[in-house]
Amino acid sequence: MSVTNATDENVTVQRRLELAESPLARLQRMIEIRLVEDRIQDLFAQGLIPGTTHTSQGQEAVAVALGAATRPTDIVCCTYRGHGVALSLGILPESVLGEVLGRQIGCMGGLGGSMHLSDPAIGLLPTFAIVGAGVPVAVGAALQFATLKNDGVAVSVFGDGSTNIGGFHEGLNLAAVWNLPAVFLCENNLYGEYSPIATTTAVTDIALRATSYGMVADTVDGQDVDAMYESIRNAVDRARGGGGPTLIEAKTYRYAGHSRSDKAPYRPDGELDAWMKRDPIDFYATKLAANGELDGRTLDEIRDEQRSFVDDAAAAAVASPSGSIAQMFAHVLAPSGH
Amino acid sequence: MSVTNATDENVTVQRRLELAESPLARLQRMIEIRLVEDRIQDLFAQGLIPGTTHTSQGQEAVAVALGAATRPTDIVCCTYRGHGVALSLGILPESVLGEVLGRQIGCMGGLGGSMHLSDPAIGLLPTFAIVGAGVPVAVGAALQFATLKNDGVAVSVFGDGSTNIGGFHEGLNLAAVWNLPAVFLCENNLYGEYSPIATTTAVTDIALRATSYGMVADTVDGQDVDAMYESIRNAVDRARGGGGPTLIEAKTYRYAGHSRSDKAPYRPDGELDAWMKRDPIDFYATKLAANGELDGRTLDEIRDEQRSFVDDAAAAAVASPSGSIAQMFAHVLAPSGH
Amino acid sequence: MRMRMNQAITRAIADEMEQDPRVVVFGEDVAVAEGPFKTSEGLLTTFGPDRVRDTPISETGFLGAAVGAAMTGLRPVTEIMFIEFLGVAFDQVVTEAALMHYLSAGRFNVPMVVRASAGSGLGFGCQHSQTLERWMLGTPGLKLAVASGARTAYGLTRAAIRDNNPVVLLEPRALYGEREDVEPGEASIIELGTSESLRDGTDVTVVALGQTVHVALAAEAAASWSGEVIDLRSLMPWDKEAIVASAKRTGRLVIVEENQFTGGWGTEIASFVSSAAFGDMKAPVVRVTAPDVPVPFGQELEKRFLPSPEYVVQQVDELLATNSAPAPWWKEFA
Amino acid sequence: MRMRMNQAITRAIADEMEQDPRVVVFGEDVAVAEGPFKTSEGLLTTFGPDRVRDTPISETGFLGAAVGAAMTGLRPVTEIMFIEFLGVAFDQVVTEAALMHYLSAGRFNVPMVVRASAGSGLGFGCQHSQTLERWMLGTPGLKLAVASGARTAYGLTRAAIRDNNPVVLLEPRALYGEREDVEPGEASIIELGTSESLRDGTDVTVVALGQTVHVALAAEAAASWSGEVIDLRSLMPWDKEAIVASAKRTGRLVIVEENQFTGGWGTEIASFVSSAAFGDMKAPVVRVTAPDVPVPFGQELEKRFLPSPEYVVQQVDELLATNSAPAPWWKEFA
Ligand SMILES: Cc1ncc(C[n+]2csc(CCOP(=O)(O)OP(=O)(O)O)c2C)c(N)n1
Ligand SMILES: Cc1ncc(C[n+]2csc(CCOP(=O)(O)OP(=O)(O)O)c2C)c(N)n1
Ligand SMILES: [Mg+2]
Ligand SMILES: [Mg+2]
Repeated sequence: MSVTNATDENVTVQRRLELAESPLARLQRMIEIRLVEDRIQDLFAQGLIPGTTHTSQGQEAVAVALGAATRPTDIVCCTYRGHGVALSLGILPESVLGEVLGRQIGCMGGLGGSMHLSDPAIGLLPTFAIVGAGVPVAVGAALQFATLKNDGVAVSVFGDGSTNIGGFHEGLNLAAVWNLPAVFLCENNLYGEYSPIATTTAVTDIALRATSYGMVADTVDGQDVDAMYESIRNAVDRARGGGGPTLIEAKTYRYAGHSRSDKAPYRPDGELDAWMKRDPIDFYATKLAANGELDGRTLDEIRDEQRSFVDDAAAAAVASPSGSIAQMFAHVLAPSGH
Repeated sequence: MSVTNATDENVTVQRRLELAESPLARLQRMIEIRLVEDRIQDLFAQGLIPGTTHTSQGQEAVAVALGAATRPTDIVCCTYRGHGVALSLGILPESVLGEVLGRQIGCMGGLGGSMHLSDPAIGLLPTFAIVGAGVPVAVGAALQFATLKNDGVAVSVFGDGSTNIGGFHEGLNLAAVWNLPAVFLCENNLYGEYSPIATTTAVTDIALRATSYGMVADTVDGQDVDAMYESIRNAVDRARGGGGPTLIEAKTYRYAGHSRSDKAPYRPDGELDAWMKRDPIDFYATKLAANGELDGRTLDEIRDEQRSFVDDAAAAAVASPSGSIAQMFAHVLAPSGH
Repeated sequence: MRMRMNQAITRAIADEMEQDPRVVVFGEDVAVAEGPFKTSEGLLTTFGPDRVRDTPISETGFLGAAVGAAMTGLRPVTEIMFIEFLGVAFDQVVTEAALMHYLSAGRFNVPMVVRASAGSGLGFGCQHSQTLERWMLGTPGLKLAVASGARTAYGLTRAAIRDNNPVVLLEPRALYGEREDVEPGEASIIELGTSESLRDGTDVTVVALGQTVHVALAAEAAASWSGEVIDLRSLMPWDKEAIVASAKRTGRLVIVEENQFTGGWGTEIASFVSSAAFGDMKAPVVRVTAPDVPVPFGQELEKRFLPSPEYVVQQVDELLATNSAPAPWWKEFA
Repeated sequence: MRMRMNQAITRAIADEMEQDPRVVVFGEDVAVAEGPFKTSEGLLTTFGPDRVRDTPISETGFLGAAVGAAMTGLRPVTEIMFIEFLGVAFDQVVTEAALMHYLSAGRFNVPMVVRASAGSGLGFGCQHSQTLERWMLGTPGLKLAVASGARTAYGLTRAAIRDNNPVVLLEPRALYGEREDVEPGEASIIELGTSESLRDGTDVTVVALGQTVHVALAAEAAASWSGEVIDLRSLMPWDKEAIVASAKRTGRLVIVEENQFTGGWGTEIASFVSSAAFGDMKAPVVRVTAPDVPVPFGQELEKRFLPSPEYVVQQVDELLATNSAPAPWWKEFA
């Protein structure tokens, strides 16, 4: 595959639809996400990326299952840890890498940065940098679907730590009271920034919190892309059918620290290794290989394809110019009137 | 009883301690609260009270049980619907009426008004006019008790509608994570302003929400002062003993509208009557009479005593001058330094 | 047509809802109860429960929902009962709604309105009586307007609903029951960012906003001087051209504000005009404001908080007499 | 003693904790991880888990807890990681903490500190790079100060902890790693409300705050003119006497701000001084600020956002040459 123009909607939508159709595409996308996240860390090391970034190695199955189980016409509100979700929903690697680098090829022209990825073509609202802020916003997107009577679904993706903030509580209650087509997808990776979940959260099984909203809950192995797909698909179908919102807790893990500077000294010895033994990519590759669904290729061949794809994307991103001064002023206010 | 100087701490503390000792005092205080609330409505009708006010007729048992089950050295954070709680904790009727009227005899000199009653002598923080704001503040008072290692307890009093706001969620989680000596007392009177609970709240049994915080919960008949006393007393003892926080749901009802102008048209026919049949004052008076605990007096005699007490208080309040211009500037900032 | 300000607001919302099915209304007790201040009378009956909704007491929840609904195709009109309540949901307006257009490189719009009652005069105490323009003023991506009565409320409300940006609209609570002539219709829509000159005058320019517009008009009517009284109407954007031009013409600018002296909205106007009209000013810009104290409870004291017409007259008299800034009434107390 | 600003803050907190057992610290990752910006290194080890606590991601929860703890006997020092996060808990600071002393007729104090990192320059994007003094400015019952480096951070932090009122203390994030000489001890405590003159000068008064203090100093050093450079240090209260006196002396006032032009903290200063020194000003007050846009991501653009020393020099040169207000660099774009 060669790098495609980030502005071509069909390409991003196409990338999204692939996931619904083909298990192999899901494996490829998980590998792509892993490679892009690793690449972002390299680019940091080279001092090419300003500020901070939050990578999602280890959580690829959740992101890819989300892309596979939803439609480009659905709406997703994700967090600053959103590179994987953005790629899964269809955004091209050069748009993600370009944005993280602050280049014009980035999905918002390089003026947002790592924490703010977006593309209306596949329903991704600008990812949220304020913890919990995206939860009620997703409820609003669900309200729009319900009000305009089309069968869209809004998905809010957030972490375990975010379930301690007011916006989470208000958002879930509102979605339940109005019986809206919303799915609340919690990536429980056991830490909020540097704090282990038990030090900040009265219940470590987030799914329990559905009780406060009389909401259906599901707890899933976040490292198993098929299990995640099943769970999200059920919740999305229920929502589309008028069955109301669902809270899904994905038990997962982030391999890297919270953000670039974090070496994660707070993790108990062996915890990371234990989780890596259940790596979502290896796990799924083995499964597909066993079922002969690798399309005749070896895992290495697939990895190499993805690597060259991501290499080309990174090259295009690095080659792209930085945002222009005119851009600073371009989108502060929308043109008035209807 | 004659009207006593509102600035005399001993009197307010004494009024508080009476409740712990004598069932008759509890009955008298419930009657006092009812009469003060009725009086406030009269004064409104006479156009003597600016703004708005939120009365608590029907919820007297919750307020009086709270005063009886806690100590003057404990801390209470209550809401704008706080006249009853203020009186129960020991504040004199003339201080409450005076504040509602905006007179200098008021517990904050007449510059706060109906929604802001306070007295450090009996541990009442200024009552909160912003829904939910008092919940985390009570958690902070509990944190102080835990940190300074004395055996105080902080109680947060709030309504059913307040359990849909973020501060409730954040406050309960924080108290649970830090295992603080706090009691969360929800007065579930079935309405938040003009909205029936089911239209705004995903679960109508508020006690269910304790699940999100792994917190002990108790559901109580809010019209039975003895049952309320039992429940609050258990929670307070658990907190003092280091057993952590409790969520209590008092099933109760407000006889009047939400605030002065509200005629409560949203209530189904007969609902009010049904609740009045279980009036907390009549209920308790009958019980005490049966046990011969009315001290040889009839209920009418007791009512008359309280009425003259409240009459004197009202007279004193109305006679008191309005706040002075100097007061406007007196307490904006505290003197600096330790 | 004579109508109260709350009726004019209701009518403005209804007129927009008629024309545009994407316009929806939600907030606490705005549907069945038709609004704590009766600013949505009949809307539920006319437009139904899908478009007119009561919310839980969850300002972050329903303002966040407005952001998401606006970005995906609705045009929500939300109500914050008292502007102070925005404090529990501030992030959704100033950090989310205001920045989503920018953060999508212009590909998402956020056409939402946050209506809020504001101001003193009704005895609600210090946490329910402020105007708080200062909370929003300066936020990139946000618009901010303030009604001064039924007519401007109608025109600004319709303009706010049609705007493709988040707009905060403040409604002086004390004016909900006041009647004015309003001609419902397109012609009465008021472009955000424009001010209105209500009196011609030569000695001084008097800029007011919301409730103080009536204070300024009463003062001008009673005074010996002749002032150009301008209703600013919008704060973001605000009508720099008109205010600077008038200040240059009269050589004097007096700003009448309901808020405390420090950090009030008038500092933005005074700061800008003082520089833009530097050479043309005969006297320093004067801000007639409340003192730096919380809004007191109690009728007499609360009345003292809001500048009175008499006080404005006295301040301007002194300004004209001395061409230097008069001391505020509270000097002795501060 | 040479120390980085984050070390000076840690030291100031530790010095107060030593002296006063009521001082406690809490916030997100301030205990075990010793602060996202290492502003609490060693505090947990030294003072233990009762006095130094990590909180959930619950700004309303832990700021509300600070209010309750402060009212009942503790002196909490809380940390808001990025000042924007105050948006989810704004009510607890401006409506609860600030008004509880007043609402208890002076019988409760609220001695709490809200420390927050602020400002641009590190590439965090538009929701993590503002200074936002405007959110707090004007709130009765609240104090507000801004550190400009290790020395002022030490002095202001200790003063804030000792103050009996709620104090918001902004710390320019870009300066945490910068070293200055600090003499720990009582003598280095800086009274809130006082400014500091860092350079004498005759042609113009240059008032700066936080990160722009260094911009102003660099400009003055490079310029042909002689300016009195003043670090304002506190915004609530602010040092009216010193600033007005200096402006009267030089006849010119330039305010260097990190925030957007509209509604920035400089409007308060410019508005007040323009009137108070009206007769003595040779030229209009000039505010050198960022444009009215969100803080952009991307190194070059973000650098353009914050006024540079060169830009300040150019603006003052033009002011001195013309005695009228120069146009800002972004005029062509706005
Ligand atoms: C309101 C708010 N408070 C604090 C932060 C700083 N912060 C950013 S990410 C984060 C941790 C979030 O943890 P979690 O929700 O578990 O998501 P994860 O990072 O683990 O994916 C924190 C505290 C923020 N961005 N917004
Ligand atoms: C943040 C906030 N939102 C809205 C209000 C307006 N308001 C005051 S009381 C109230 C209803 C509260 O209901 P509930 O918690 O059940 O208490 P109750 O009045 O029934 O005792 C509302 C919506 C407020 N004061 N604060
Ligand atoms: Mg996490
Ligand atoms: Mg209720």
